[in-house]
Order: sequence, then structure tokens, then C-alpha cells
Amino acid sequence: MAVEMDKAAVRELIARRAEKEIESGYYVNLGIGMPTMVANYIDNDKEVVLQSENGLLGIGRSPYEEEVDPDLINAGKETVTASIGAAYCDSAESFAMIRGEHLDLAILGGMEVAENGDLANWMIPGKMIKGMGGAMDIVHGSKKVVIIMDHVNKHGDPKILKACRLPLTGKGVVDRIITERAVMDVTEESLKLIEIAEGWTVDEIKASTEADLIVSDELMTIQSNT
Amino acid sequence: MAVEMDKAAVRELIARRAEKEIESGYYVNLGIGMPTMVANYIDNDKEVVLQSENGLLGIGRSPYEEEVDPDLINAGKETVTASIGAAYCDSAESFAMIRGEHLDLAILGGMEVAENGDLANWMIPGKMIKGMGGAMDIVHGSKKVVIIMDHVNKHGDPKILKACRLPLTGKGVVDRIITERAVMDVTEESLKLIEIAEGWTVDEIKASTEADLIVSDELMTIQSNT
Amino acid sequence: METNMKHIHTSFQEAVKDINDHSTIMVGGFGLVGIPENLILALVESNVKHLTVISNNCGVDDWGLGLLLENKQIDKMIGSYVGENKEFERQVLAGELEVELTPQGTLAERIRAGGAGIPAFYTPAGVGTPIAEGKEVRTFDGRDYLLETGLTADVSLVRALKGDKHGNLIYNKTARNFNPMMAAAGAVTIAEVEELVEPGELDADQIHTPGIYVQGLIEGQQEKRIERRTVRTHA
Amino acid sequence: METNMKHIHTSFQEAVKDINDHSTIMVGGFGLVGIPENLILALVESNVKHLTVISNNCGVDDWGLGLLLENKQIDKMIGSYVGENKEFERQVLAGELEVELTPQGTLAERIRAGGAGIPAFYTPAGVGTPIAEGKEVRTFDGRDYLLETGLTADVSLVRALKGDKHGNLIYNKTARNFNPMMAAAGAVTIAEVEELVEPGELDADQIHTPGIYVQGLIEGQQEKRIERRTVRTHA
Repeated sequence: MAVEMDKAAVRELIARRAEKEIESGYYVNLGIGMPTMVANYIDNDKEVVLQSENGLLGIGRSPYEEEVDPDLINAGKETVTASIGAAYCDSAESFAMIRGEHLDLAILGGMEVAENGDLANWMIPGKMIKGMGGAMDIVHGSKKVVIIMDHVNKHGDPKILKACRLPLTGKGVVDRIITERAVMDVTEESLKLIEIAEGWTVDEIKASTEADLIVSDELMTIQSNT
Repeated sequence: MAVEMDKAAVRELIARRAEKEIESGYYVNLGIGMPTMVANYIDNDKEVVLQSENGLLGIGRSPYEEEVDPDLINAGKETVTASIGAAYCDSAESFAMIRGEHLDLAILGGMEVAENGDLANWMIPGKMIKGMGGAMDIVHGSKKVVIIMDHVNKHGDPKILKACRLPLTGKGVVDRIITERAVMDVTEESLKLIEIAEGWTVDEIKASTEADLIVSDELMTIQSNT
Repeated sequence: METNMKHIHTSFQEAVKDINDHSTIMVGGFGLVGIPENLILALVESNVKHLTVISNNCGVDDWGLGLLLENKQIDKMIGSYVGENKEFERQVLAGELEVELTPQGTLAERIRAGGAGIPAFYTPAGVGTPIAEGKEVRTFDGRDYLLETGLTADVSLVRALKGDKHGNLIYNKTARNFNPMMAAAGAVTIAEVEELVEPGELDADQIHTPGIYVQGLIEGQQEKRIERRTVRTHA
Repeated sequence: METNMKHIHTSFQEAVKDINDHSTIMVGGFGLVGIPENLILALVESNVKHLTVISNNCGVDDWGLGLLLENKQIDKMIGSYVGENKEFERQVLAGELEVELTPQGTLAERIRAGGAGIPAFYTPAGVGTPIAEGKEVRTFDGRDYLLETGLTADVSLVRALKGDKHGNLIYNKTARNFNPMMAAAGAVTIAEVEELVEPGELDADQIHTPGIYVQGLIEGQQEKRIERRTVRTHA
């Protein structure tokens, strides 16, 4: 009994579940697109510093119209504010933080993830290549890398694969995958299904996932911070 | 007709001649010891920025007693002031300036220099090794490296050699040598004698120099900015 | 004693005169933030051709480095993301423009290395991906890294909030981005500053780019276009 | 919402509790300038042994890291200049202390690399000298370079002028020196600050060490001993 949801609801479900990856005291990099949305759901009781790889440690809320500063943007080029206690830095320092694994968590989008933790999220052969931006650095630069994405592509085909078909962003870099249907961890054996969304069966998840799935003994229902 | 001078006079002669290496607009690193003295003789009409590798671009004069700031020293650990328009930086940035060849000139002391431009100035086998400090970086990090030193050691033996006997600080790094007797350039053939101190003959210089000397067609008398 | 250690340019046209056909230039900025707007405009006017441009992005179709593209002045672009620009895509597909894509952190570090006299370094970014092709892979402590080389430029164009006549620069907020490393990596670096001040007016502890890296300065006013104005409304 | 992102230590003894026998530590400072005086004193008191210490110098006989030497707490020292210290010489000659001398710029860059996730880089410093022994030499553009590796530490002890409770640090004058790179290269970094302030009190554009690198802070008063007081007299 698969669940039909509109796109906005899917994104919100995923973003709310992703928020639970963030612990108080964490330094976090949120990728461009859906990952940026996660910031909207961060529990007020958590003290979290969001890093933007263009040189801001401490992204604040969006500015009011009268606060807009053209010299202050996030990595998605959106105008932002700085949080209290923020620090600006240059791009080399910003990526020193990333590459040196000073971030606790990165939440990024994905086109394909393989069961060995390979990630593809930057190019589709035959299409114009826009560039990888900071993604290839960020996947190596956090204590934990979580990929959030739709469970299947627009044709209904699996995006969680035995091996990536698209050119890689990083090899063996993913720790956890969160979709609107399931949460899976990359383990030494294979992908382990640890959470499942309400309304989905394990068999349905397996059927929409190319990678082999081990089912956790403590399989839970996805809890989002609603 | 060799010239006898006391040590202080020798140092002053050398420092004054070394000052002539400095052009207005130059960024200069002066080594610890005799090279630091060169600062005392810099022509007031020259605008020069002295770099100190512990993180100061723009060394000023020595402080008056009441100006002494324990957080403000030069690479020789002497209390200094900062010049107008100075900038502080960390040690990595300071050596980025050096290694990246942003300095116009470094004036350093030497124990031995060889005719191929090799320099030894940091260790004597069998003696306690104190360390090279920044010397090994600085010899590679200036558009021009000038060594100032006594022409011979305290036993009267040459310090300007066919090949260094002491362990090297840098290989083929010296551009010019200034002593109390002569100024010599490292050239592709050998050392070229370009200036000679008053009271010395070319033969005397050759006799007190182990390296082969080519005598410049335009051999001059050493002019110091007295 | 003269206190202008640096050349203070009186026109943007004159400020870019060291850039010639076939020059390699670095241009500061991330998106349209922190770009030396007026120096870019002068470069368009100069009409120099066959440039190699190193910059994180390539502007948009009608602003920033996009103007150089439109005028067909760029032969090769080294950057990390070039997706904001239709003309860019057209020239690449037509074979008129060569592109070298580099992970953003690797780009920042390559430029820093170039300015710091580091010819090459190892980084984990890109291992096992298409950008590793032709590059040395080496294992340190059981983990694989790529060898990446330093980058330098004939001329770097940067933008700062304040600069003094000794070339010391201070940047504003996220307009700092690639500017400090590029300032250090240019054989000649020209800074477009919002405000030019006398030596001594900037706090020596708070200088982002020490003057040694800067050869010329010019004061200018920027439009500071915003690519993605994102605001919240009052409740 | 809690605004202490970091552990604010209430005693120096407690602040150094993560340092154990056989720990590798980095200690900021150049000569006696910028050293975390009180953290060093607490470390002497803790009496932990067999330390590997990474610091440009090793203090003087009765101050700074010299106190650790005197108490025979250091097994190995990595630095660039250790000449201010008789006990150092005695221990080296007696075979009690191992020393690894590194050119100062290479030391600074190795520490920066360690904090920045760069496992190794090439530098011209030391080519053709005794420190090249056992190291890879490689030619780039016709010039020889040595391969040097990044350095990290279990704990870094640094000193700053000001720190806020998010760990952001600002240093004073030449007391900055090795402190910022060491702050980034320690798995745990403890900052001794002259003044501890609330988040938001420091200008976000002027922070030398972003708080992400700092795990704990403690306010302290320093003696700031001067090694070579050099003054001019009024004419």
C-alpha cells in the first residue's frame, strides 16, 4: 500500500526527518536545494552552527527586506543573515574546516547512492555540466554524511543502487540515506534498513531499491519532528 | 696592505654597504644578528617595509621604555614597534609571503658560502644544534638573497669556499655576498668580484677566498651610505 | 617620506593595462558577491582576447564575468560551478570555450598554494571521480588522496571593502571568499576598493590581505547585484 | 537557548585534563610571546609524562615549556629553534629527549595542513640539506621540492586576546604566530584568553580563529615575560 504524496509534502517529510540527525552543539553543512530546507525545521532548543562554504560559520535566518545585504549570501547564493556569534572567513579557511573534518554533519542531496556508500550528484553524461561546486570536498569533510533524496526518480526507477551508473561525486562517502520511504545506513555488509515510513511495507521498499537491503532487528517507523 | 678594523667597525661597514641593496618600495627580511643592524642605516628617503617572519609586515623602530609591548617582538625576540601601515599575520601567512617569493630581498648572515651559491649558516657538526628557525624557508623565498658576513673566520680561514663543508641551509640560493673586504655575485661561471673595500687589493681578496673569483670589468670600490 | 607604497590608479582602464591577450587572470568573488565590478567592466572595454580566467563562477549572462564571455574574450575558464549562464553553455557546446572544473575547496587551496609557493599538495576531494583522471593518487594512513597543483596568475583582480595606500585590504562579510587567496597568487594584483584610506587607518590586527600582495588600488562604487534575493516577511 | 557552545573551564587544572601520558600536544607561541602560560603551569602540575610537544620553541629554563622540560615531562620535541634553554641541551646530549627540527615555515605549513585535512605538500625549504634525508624530492617546473606531511595533535593549547563563548578567537599583534594553525590542528583545542566575552561581542569580520576549531576556553591573566627587552632612549 504505497503512499502518494505531493512533492512539497515529500520534501517536508524528508527535511523534518533529516533534522533529527542534528544534535545540539553540532556544526553542520547543508547542501543547496532540499538540504537547505532542513534549517527551517531545526528545534529551537538545539544550538547548532550552520556552515556555508562560501565563508560563513553561523548562517542566520533569512533577512527582512530592509536587512538584505548584497555582500551576505549562502552557498546557494541566497541572501541570508549571520547568527549571533558567527564568523566570516575566506574560501580556503572555509574548506580547511570542511576537509579537516571539523564539521559534525553534512546533509546533501543525491542523484544516486550505491550500497558501498558511493555518491553521484553532480553530472549526467550528455547534459551540460554545471560543475561540482563544493560537493566533492564536503563529502570527505564531515564526521557524518547524510544524503536526502526521493527514493525513486521521476520514472519510478530506483536511485539507491548496487553500483552508481552516473559519474561519482565521492567514493564510499555516504553514511546514511533518508528518503520519503525509508532511512538506510551504509554498513560493511550492505545497506541496512533502519526506519520505514508509515504506509510502506519492507517488501515495497525492497522492490523500489536496487541495492540489497538488510533489515534492522530494531526497524522503526520514521519519526519526524512535526 | 690588508686593513685592520675592530669588530664593531666591520659590522657597521658591512651593514652600511648592505643597505645599498635596498631600493625604495622593497619588502625586505633581515636575518637575526648583523642583518638586523642594517635597519639602522636605511636611508630616510627610501620607503621600505621590513618583514618579520613571526608575523609582522612593517617593523618599526625600537620602542621607548614606556611603549614596550610584550606581545610585539621581531624574529630575534627583541621588543619592537609596528610601522605605520603595518599588518600582523599568523606564521603560516608569514611564510606564505616568504615561500611565495613576495619579498624583494632577504639579507642573512652566513658561516660559509660556496661559489655555486650554496649557503651554510645553521649547524656545526659536533656542536649542539639549536635549529634553523626560518632560515631554510627564507633562502628560497626572496627575489634576491644577500649574505653578509666576515670575509674570513676567527682563525683567518676563508668562509667563501669552492664547496661548503658544513651542512647546508640551502642549495644554490645565494645571489650576492657582502663582506668587509669585498662584494661578490654568484654567476653561472663562478663568483664574480664586483666591489672591493678601500685598502684591499684583488690579490689579497683572492688569497683570502677559497672559491675561484672572476674579477668584474667594472670593479668598483665599496661605497657605503655613510 | 612618500606614503603611497602602491600605485593608486586613477581610471579602471589604466588599472587593467597589465592584462594582455593570452593573459591568465584570477577574478575574485563567489556568484556576484565580492566581484571587482568596475575592473571587469574596464576589461570588457579593453577588448583583450584569449584570456584564461580563474574564478569560482563565470558571472551571469549580463553581469560580471558573463560580460567577458559575451564579448568572446575568454578562451579557457577554470572554476567550480558555471551553471548560471546560458552563453557559457552555448560556447562550451560550440567548442569555443575550454572549461576546467575543479572542486571548490580544491580550487581555493590550489590558489592559496600558488600564492604561498607550494607547487602541489594532496587532497581527498575527487578520488574515484572523473576529476581524478590523469592525476596521481597516493595513500597516506590508509586513505587515498589526489595530487593537485598550485595556481598562479599574471594578474589578479580583487574587490575589498577598504584598502590603504600600502595595499592592506579588509573585506566585507561573505564578499571575502576567494579574494584573499587570489590577491596573493597574482604576479600583479589590482584591488578595487569601496574606500581607499591612508596607511595607519586600518587596524594592523584586522587586515585580511597584507599589502605585500597588492600592486595597485583604485576606489570604485559597485552596483552589487543580487542573484537570489531571499527574504522573510514580517509576521 | 543556551549560548555557551563551548566548555568554559573554571580551573586550568581541569582545562588540561584531556592531556594524558604519551599525548601529542601543540603549544602556541613564538619565543615567550603568545604562549598559554597558565595552561602550561597547570600541565606541569598535572605531572603527565612522555609528551610529544609541537611548538616553535621550547621556552626558557624557568618559564614556558622550559618548565615541562625541567619536570622531565617531554619525550619528544618538534620545533624550529630550541636555543634558549640549557636544560634542553643537557637532556638532548644525555639522550633523554628526542628532537625533530623543522624549518619554521615548514612547521607552520605542516600544522596548517594538519588542521586543513591536507596529508602532505611540497616545499622548497630544506632541499639539499640534512633535513631532506629520507624525504621524497620531486621536481615541479624544473625546481626541486621536499614532500612534507601534515601534523595534528591530541590537544592544542593556544592563547588569544579575546574569545567568545562560541570559541571565536582574536589574537594580539605578534602573539598570533602559531596559535591559529594549532587551534585548527588539535583534536581538542583549549584556548587561554585574556578576556572572555559573550557571542556577538566580537566583530564577525575580524575573527582570526572561527569557533569550530575550539572545544574549551578559560580566562587567565598572563605575566608576559620579555626575553629581549630592546628599547631606545629619548634623545
